[in-house]
Amino acid sequence: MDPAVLGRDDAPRPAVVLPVFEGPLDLLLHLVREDKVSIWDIPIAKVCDQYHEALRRMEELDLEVAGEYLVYAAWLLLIKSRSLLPRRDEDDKDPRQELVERLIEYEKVKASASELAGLAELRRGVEAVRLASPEAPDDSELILEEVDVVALGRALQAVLERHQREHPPAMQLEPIRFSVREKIIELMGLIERERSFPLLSHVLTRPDRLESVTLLIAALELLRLGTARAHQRAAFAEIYMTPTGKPLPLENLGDA
Amino acid sequence: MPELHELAAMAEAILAVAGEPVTLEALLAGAGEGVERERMEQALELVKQRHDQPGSGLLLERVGGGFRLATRPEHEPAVRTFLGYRSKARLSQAGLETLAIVAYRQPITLPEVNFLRGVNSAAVVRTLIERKLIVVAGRKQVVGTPLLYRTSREFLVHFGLPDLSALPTPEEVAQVAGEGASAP
Amino acid sequence: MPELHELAAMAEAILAVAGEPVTLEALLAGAGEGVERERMEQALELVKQRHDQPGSGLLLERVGGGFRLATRPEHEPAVRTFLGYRSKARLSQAGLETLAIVAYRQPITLPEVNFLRGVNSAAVVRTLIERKLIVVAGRKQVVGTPLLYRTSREFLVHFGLPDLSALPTPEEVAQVAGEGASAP
Repeated sequence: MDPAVLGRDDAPRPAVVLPVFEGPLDLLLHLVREDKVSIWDIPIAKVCDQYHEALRRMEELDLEVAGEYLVYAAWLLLIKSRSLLPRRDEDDKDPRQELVERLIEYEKVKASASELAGLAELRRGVEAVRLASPEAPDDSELILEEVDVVALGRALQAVLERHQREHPPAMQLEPIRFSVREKIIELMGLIERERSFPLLSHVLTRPDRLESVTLLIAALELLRLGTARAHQRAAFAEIYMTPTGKPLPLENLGDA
Repeated sequence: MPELHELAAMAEAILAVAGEPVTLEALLAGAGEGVERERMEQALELVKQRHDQPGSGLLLERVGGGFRLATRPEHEPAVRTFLGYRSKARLSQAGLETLAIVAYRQPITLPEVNFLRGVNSAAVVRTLIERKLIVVAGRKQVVGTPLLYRTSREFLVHFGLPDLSALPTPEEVAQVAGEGASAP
Repeated sequence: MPELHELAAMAEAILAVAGEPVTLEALLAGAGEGVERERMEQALELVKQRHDQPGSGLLLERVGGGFRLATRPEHEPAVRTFLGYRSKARLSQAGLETLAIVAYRQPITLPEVNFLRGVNSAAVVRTLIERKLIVVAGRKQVVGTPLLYRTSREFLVHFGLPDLSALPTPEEVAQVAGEGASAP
């Protein structure tokens, strides 16, 4: 929305077209200066109207900014209500005092800001002479004095990000905790001791799934080698393993 | 012992390569032993005078705690056309106010800036950091240990100030502002 | 139509910010319309003559299809000495990275720094020790017992921190100087 154009509705509008304000303090200062309102006698209703107008003109209601205006409006109301009460004693500060101080301080800030703007204007076109020199290091060197914690923190972030790019996380391989060879020997031992070994109950009660899988492979391996037999009465029933009497060919087991 | 104009030439060569303010100490270091401060200052005065003659496109300025060789402002259109940059973005009102607060009250925290301006200035402070006009000067030892900000050397260069003491005093500023206000 | 000495000044300003050879065409473009080649060449001759006077540390040379402003060779030793002096108050990008790693991961060994940076940082670590920003903090009890490094007192003073716990977290850094800072 063009800030110079006010709404088309017929509601009465303040006579002044408000310039863009930096916030409630700025607006208040503007009213005091432009409308020649006494800094000690700020018309609360008028200011609140102006605050409302400033908020209305925001293209989108920014809650934070609205909050800032509200805080000042509330403060003005507080000052007004206090000034209506009789002061208890001489030591009581004038409730307007702090606001006046804030306005005076802010006015100084604005004056310094326009002073700086003037200085910058004089500097347009003043560019550093920088002739090439074979000895001169590249521009990436920083003036130590000007390096702050922000630069430090950013440098760390950059290093860590680069490191991560160059060292993508490796595929997670579980360490081999159980070998088939080991399980074959272990299982054959159990079969020979028990003579009729309940394979399923054993496999299904292992705490580690990888161990269960290894055990099953070991059992199949024992059947293939002919060192054990498997019996099952019905589907899903217990599988019993019994020794055939053929010795385990230890040297052919491999290391898997 | 070099002649004064030789010393001036040497100082000019150093300044031309430096590309930024050079302290008197650094110039003396470059010149080698046996050159006194006063003599170096005389040599710099000579450099300055030479560039203040018509025909020079440069000037010697005292800025950012040192001496700097820079282009004369009147050549801004030509330099800009040549470098092809868009005219450097001027600082916004919010930027100038925040910078003024930091400049005069440094080191200062964000909550203090917010208090003085009556609005949250976090985004403005971020921009000023991006533009290298302010830097973090540590932490304030109060609840929440907020970061403290100060103006940088780039700030001095940007505004053409030799050092912070060259900032116009608040009284001087008030006077200028007062004059402005009384104008019709 | 600018005076010849004005044109010379303008050409000098352009050459001074270019830092590298500039073609006659680029100079003419910078000067704007209505300046003829011959006139620009005359102006450049003026620049050359001015710098051939005693007291100038620069010279105008014709190189590779263009013109270049450069320092006079006789000042090379002074320029080199100056640059060496200045580099003592500087920190390279590698130095900043290494300092950041030591600051946030201390105590840390050189191999660990190398691993994070991806390059050997022995020389950088040495420089940081010379600048008194980091110090040796004993040896790590692993194979080879490498030296451990940590930041110094001077480090804390430089960054205005009461202790290491005051270093900003990555989140805080992003907040203070995040991307997406508002337009100035």
